[in-house]
Amino acid sequence: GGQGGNNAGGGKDTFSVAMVTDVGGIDDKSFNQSAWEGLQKFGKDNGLEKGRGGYDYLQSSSDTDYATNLNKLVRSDFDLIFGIGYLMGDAVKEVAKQNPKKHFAIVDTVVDEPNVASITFKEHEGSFLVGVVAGLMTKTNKIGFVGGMEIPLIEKFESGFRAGVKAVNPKATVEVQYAGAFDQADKGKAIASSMYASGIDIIYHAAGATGNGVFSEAKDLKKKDPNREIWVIGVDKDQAPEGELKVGGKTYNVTLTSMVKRVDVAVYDTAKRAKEGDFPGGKTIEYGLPENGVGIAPTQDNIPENVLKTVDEWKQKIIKGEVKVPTNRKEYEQFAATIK
Amino acid sequence: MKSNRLQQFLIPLLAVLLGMIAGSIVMLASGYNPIAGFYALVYGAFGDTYYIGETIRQTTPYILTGLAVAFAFRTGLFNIGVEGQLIVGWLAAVWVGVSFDLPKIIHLPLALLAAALAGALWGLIPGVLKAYLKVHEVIITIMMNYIALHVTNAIIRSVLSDEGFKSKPVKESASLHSDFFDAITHHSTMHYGIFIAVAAAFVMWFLLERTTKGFELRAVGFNQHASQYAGMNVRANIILAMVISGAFAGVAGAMEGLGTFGNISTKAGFTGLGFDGIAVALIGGNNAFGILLSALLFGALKVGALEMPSSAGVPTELVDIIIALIIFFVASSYMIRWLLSRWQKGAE
Amino acid sequence: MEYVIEMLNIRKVFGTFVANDNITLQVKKGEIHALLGENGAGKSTLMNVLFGLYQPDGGEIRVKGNPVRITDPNVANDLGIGMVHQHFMLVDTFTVTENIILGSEPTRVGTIDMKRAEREVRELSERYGLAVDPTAKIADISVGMQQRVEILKTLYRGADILIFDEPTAVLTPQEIRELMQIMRTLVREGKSIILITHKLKEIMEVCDRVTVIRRGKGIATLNVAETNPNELAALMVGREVQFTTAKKPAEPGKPVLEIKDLVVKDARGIKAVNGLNLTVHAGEIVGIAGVDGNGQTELIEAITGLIKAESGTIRLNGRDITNLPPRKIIEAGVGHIPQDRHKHGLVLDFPIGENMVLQTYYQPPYSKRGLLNFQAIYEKARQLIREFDVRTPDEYTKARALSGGNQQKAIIGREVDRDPDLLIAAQPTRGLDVGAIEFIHKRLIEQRDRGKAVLLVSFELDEVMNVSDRIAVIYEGNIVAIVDPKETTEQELGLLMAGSKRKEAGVS
Amino acid sequence: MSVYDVLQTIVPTTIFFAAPLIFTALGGVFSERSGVVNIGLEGLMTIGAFVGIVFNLTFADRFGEWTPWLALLAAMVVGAVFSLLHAVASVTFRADQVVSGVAINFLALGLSLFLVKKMYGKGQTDQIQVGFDKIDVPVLSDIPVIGPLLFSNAYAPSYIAIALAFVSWYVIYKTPFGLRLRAVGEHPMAADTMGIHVAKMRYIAVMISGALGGLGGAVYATIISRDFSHATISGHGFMALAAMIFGKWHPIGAMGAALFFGLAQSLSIVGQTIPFLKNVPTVYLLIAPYALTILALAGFIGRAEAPKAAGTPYIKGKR
Ligand SMILES: Nc1ncnc2c1ncn2[C@@H]1O[C@H](COP(=O)(O)OP(=O)(O)OP(=O)(O)O)[C@@H](O)[C@H]1O
Ligand SMILES: Nc1ncnc2c1ncn2[C@@H]1O[C@H](COP(=O)(O)OP(=O)(O)OP(=O)(O)O)[C@@H](O)[C@H]1O
Ligand SMILES: [Mg+2]
Ligand SMILES: [Mg+2]
Repeated sequence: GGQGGNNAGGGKDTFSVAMVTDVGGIDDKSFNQSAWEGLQKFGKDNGLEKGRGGYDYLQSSSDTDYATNLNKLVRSDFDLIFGIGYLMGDAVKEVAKQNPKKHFAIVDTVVDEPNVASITFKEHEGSFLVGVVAGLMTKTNKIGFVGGMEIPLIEKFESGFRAGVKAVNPKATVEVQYAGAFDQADKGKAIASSMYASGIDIIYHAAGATGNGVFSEAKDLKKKDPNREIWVIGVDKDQAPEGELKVGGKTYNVTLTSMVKRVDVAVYDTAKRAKEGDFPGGKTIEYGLPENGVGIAPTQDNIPENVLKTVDEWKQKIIKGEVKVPTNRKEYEQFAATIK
Repeated sequence: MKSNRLQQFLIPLLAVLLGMIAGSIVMLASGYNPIAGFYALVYGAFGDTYYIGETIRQTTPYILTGLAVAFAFRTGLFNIGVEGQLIVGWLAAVWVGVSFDLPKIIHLPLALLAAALAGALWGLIPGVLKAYLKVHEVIITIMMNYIALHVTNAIIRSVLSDEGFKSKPVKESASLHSDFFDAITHHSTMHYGIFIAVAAAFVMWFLLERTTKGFELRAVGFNQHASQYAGMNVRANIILAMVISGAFAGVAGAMEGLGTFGNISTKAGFTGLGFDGIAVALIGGNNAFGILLSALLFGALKVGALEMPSSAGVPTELVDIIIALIIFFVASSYMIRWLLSRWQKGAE
Repeated sequence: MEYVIEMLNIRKVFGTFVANDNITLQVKKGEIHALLGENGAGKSTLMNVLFGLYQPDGGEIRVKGNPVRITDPNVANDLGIGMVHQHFMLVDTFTVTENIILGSEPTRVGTIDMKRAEREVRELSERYGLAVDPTAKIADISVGMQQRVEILKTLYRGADILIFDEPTAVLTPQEIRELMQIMRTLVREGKSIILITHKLKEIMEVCDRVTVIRRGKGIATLNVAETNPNELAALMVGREVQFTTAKKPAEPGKPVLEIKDLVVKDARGIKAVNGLNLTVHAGEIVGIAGVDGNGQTELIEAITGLIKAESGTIRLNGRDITNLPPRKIIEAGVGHIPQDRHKHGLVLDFPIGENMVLQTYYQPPYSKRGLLNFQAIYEKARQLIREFDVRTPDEYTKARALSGGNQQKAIIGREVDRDPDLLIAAQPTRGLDVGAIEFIHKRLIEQRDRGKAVLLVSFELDEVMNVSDRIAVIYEGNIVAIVDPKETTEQELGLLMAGSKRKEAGVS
Repeated sequence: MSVYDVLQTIVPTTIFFAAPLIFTALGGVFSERSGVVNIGLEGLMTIGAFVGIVFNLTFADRFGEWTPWLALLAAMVVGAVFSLLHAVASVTFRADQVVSGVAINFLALGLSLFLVKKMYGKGQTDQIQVGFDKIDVPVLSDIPVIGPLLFSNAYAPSYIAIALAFVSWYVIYKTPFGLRLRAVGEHPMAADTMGIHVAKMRYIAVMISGALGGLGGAVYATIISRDFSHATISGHGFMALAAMIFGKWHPIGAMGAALFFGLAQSLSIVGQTIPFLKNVPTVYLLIAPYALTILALAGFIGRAEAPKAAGTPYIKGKR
């Protein structure tokens, strides 16, 4: 019914929480979806209902909608409001300043306001681990990396990944290409096609929907020649379902593994802390390997035991601080210099 | 004559109405409550001062992109490149906005001028190619859109940014931000740009309808041959038309850069403002006053749509459907005219 | 005698305007029947009804005695009616053959059998003496040739009743003679023809009977043998019409236009004007006579600055204006009534008032400090509309809505009003009725008498001979002779235009 | 990387990039040749992509290996039906054809996303499981040098696209239908006086463009993105429009232009791997395809004449 209006939020005894997605929406198979999963879990665990006074989300259809959507949630009186994605940083900052009594959280970037909790991930650490996998498993010593847009965030993936490869297999080369967009599957496919043709056998993508093209190319090649060793490393979520294919009744999967980024965990944690009165306002919480915020996906069928063991060793080294994973190209160069 | 005037207003109005009715049918057919849907839509656009502020903020760039498309149309050109011109205008405005320390009275106009010039430059290229080599402006402007997107991203990344993906905020002296609007609209992002947009509509009307140059531009737009016979410089006018159109688009970008966002971030894709501008211009009958109204309609639909999923459960895409239907009905004004004449005859 | 076509009490209404008011037209088998009337009298409308493009609002049509309903051109085709339209219905980018077979293409396994089609077209053209090249593109052939294609289109469909809507308006004298010949052949072959024309001479020459209409009403049907041009003109216009405009002898003054060794290339890079020399003095009308395509267009466009001259000089009042931009030339005092009024003369989507200042809009009083002064513009428009008798509902009406004659009057008004020292008039009376022609000729002579130079380019020998003080014959881009209209004959001019005889003397 | 290696990446990439554009641009050729400007190609591709994916997801179990082919067929049918809207508006209701085309684009995206949400409860579909296989054309792929370049590791629809360009050329230039189509687009009144039904021809042409646009979209989605979301078709229809104009409204020209776009795109990708280009900032490679197109047009293609009557509704009896 048309019950819209400001005062409908009514009596509030329960804790309510909501998020604003960026244009990807809650089923982008990426961080928006992951965040929503975390929020849903939080809702269920705390007996909340979807909607006003419980847990909810708003989807943005362009970047001009961020502030409007955040404000809508403020006006619906949610106790904690998440902005999902680095693009929303400015909007969260603005709205947080205007509503100093409200609590906000931002994912993937830092907003320096007392009522905002910033959640970032050490994607480089997770990428390092899948880099180790790739370095150990390549047959051709040629590995590919496909980035969406050339921005610092994606550079973290790239640098961590390359460092991981370098650490275990200094002879292997990593070919890096950027598609210039997160939504151009055709470009992703073309890049993958050219990479696989040049002898690359493993591609790690951090390219959103552009990555669909990478999977598509890998599966087509695999289907044509099931014996060929061809792999994709997924990103953000466990992308094993994307890699599945059947050839002559036999099931294959081109997804070697995925670098997962547990936005769900982070969202859940933050909501929980806020509910318990421990809202980390003004702080930046970095989710890395120790926090289980990033890591290698649970689907590991294609990875042999010994490789997994090596991965685990590196993981421990990183957690212990024995290895510092580079976050950008400059740091990578320094890191690479220490290997040889 | 009089009935023509009346029809000019009546037809878009009826088209909007028919679009809404058709939208209701779609909602009914897919199991939504159209009354709730439209209530949410209207509430989300005008329900209180905050929403009104947001609607006006969204209307602002639509006015300018609509003017850009319309100006080109009126001078016989089809500018699909408004999107790209807007992006470079945005970039230029922000660039000036962050790089100088000047008194507001100089800084803000300078930033706006930079945006207009950047958009104009982006229009100049297809204009020159059309004028001298007769290359179709549609292809060139499509290509220029992509170039604008990638080049702007690269510049943001390498020149303008501190964080790699976005610029610093523009200086206060170049900002369109309005404390006054902020206060009366409960922190909406509405900014002073709306005055600039409305002024631009006036400028376009005045330029085309009242000035000597406008006479020339329109004449060349309608009939290049006759214009040439009458001693007009056809090439110069084609180029000028694209340049002015691009300048409007560039200023639209400044609205985003100096007003709504106050900075510029790398873009994963087009803003859509430029493409929507085509529809705004056409619904507005390519006329300055009509564009003010159609931009408001667009702004309201877009902002109001955000309320539909949460309070009526209707997907925002429904608004795209309604917009499309309205455009169809406006386009098919012959049908409406025919219906009107039928109806009038029946009444007689 | 049996009628092949009977249009009885045909009525056609557009909105509230009655274009055809109970007109009756009866055409006998094997005759050439003329349909005569002023511009806008309703001739084309009547024929479009017969051809099925319009549905009549009243009346009856009988073909060979049978009542018929002609709902669209297909029906007309099936009844053996073919029409050659006033504005050619040809696809420019197609070949002659493609245009002719369009809609009834011979095929072989789904493919157009172009060989067979070309053969058929060639046979047809030979049979009726309509020489065309079946493989030529329409855009590349002359207007006269295009008209033959139009005729072939109807014959290809087996038409035996042919409608010609103003076929001679766009033809050169030579082509007109050929067309007359073709029509005679067609009638001999048993076809019947309805001919619309404003040229009374043509009616007298080839037609058997003539029906005159005026303002949508049928006035009379006469046997041509029993009438004369004066009577026809009076019937049609409703008053006496002078065919030769009275004028006093010219008093030429100083040279206004001086062209020396002018060379101009056409679009294809061929020298269309090739070392041409010509002088036009103040107070005289020089007529350029010539067959279409001998460099007339290029000559005019070079004088007006629309295309570049390769070499040579053009002087206006002693000042070199060669290759100046068009605006400078206009400002120097050149007026131009272009040949194609729709394409070059008017911005059809502008109000007629704004068309009146198409060259002068930027000058005071129409423009002040960059702003238009609409009051002054429409003031001027009202004045010109009054002076030049432009029939239009008002000065805000779009030029597109005016009839051809009135559009032409508007252009002439505009050009004459600027008072140019040199007025170039290209085909100024094409397609106009005798009344309008009389009006325009008077205006040209008036200009001359006011001491202006007039350069008239026309394919109508009558017009050139009546109006000009001197006639320059153009052939292959050169002035091959200058003759005095009082001392020459159409035959002599025709020969000169064909390039057969060169008069060395008198080329000034 | 040897030249041959470079070619081996460039050529197949070029062809697969081009295929959806070729289909769609051919559709544009039909429509505009009949005098109906079709800026709605983007929307027609969107509808095609949507139908292609949804059909595939729904019927993959029933039709097995045939699914993608049937999905293409379904996309063509729905595309043709959808384009009827454009035909009705711009032919019967004399709408401004550009306006109507813009409406098509809005409607296609809105409607298909709306339906996706209705049907799947989320903003994008799942991935399809049955796509087109990469094939080696028998015999031809064994030809030395060009065999591996042109006839290996390719998709059947790509060849169909190229073949269809020639078929379209034949239809438009060699058959009575084509002659009439072009006549209607150049001079509808002339065609009318020759007894050709202008409106009927235009309806047919627009529907062909709908079918081919739908096909282009479906091919894109099936081969490349394998799912449908708001981002699936993003600007490809406009590129097809550009290809049509670039190709001067000629089927072979449009195909050539589409291949040129594909080539430019794949050059920009391969460029990133060629050693001496490696240090060139990525942005130059990203804009290269578009800049190359502009240069090509300005340099040696130059003016293109649209069909004369394109964009104007035909009103009987009006001059
Ligand atoms: N489609 C139309 N709609 C409205 N009025 C029309 C239409 N066609 C013709 N008329 C009117 O009918 C009148 C007769 O037009 P028509 O074309 O038959 O004249 P005409 O005798 O052929 O003139 P001309 O000698 O110049 O060719 C015109 O003056 C015009 O007012
Ligand atoms: N579709 C139309 N709607 C309204 N009026 C029309 C239309 N078509 C023609 N007319 C009318 O027809 C008249 C023009 O007819 P007319 O036959 O006199 O012109 P014309 O002399 O044949 O022109 P042309 O120079 O093209 O030969 C104008 O008065 C115009 O108002
Ligand atoms: Mg007529
Ligand atoms: Mg006429």
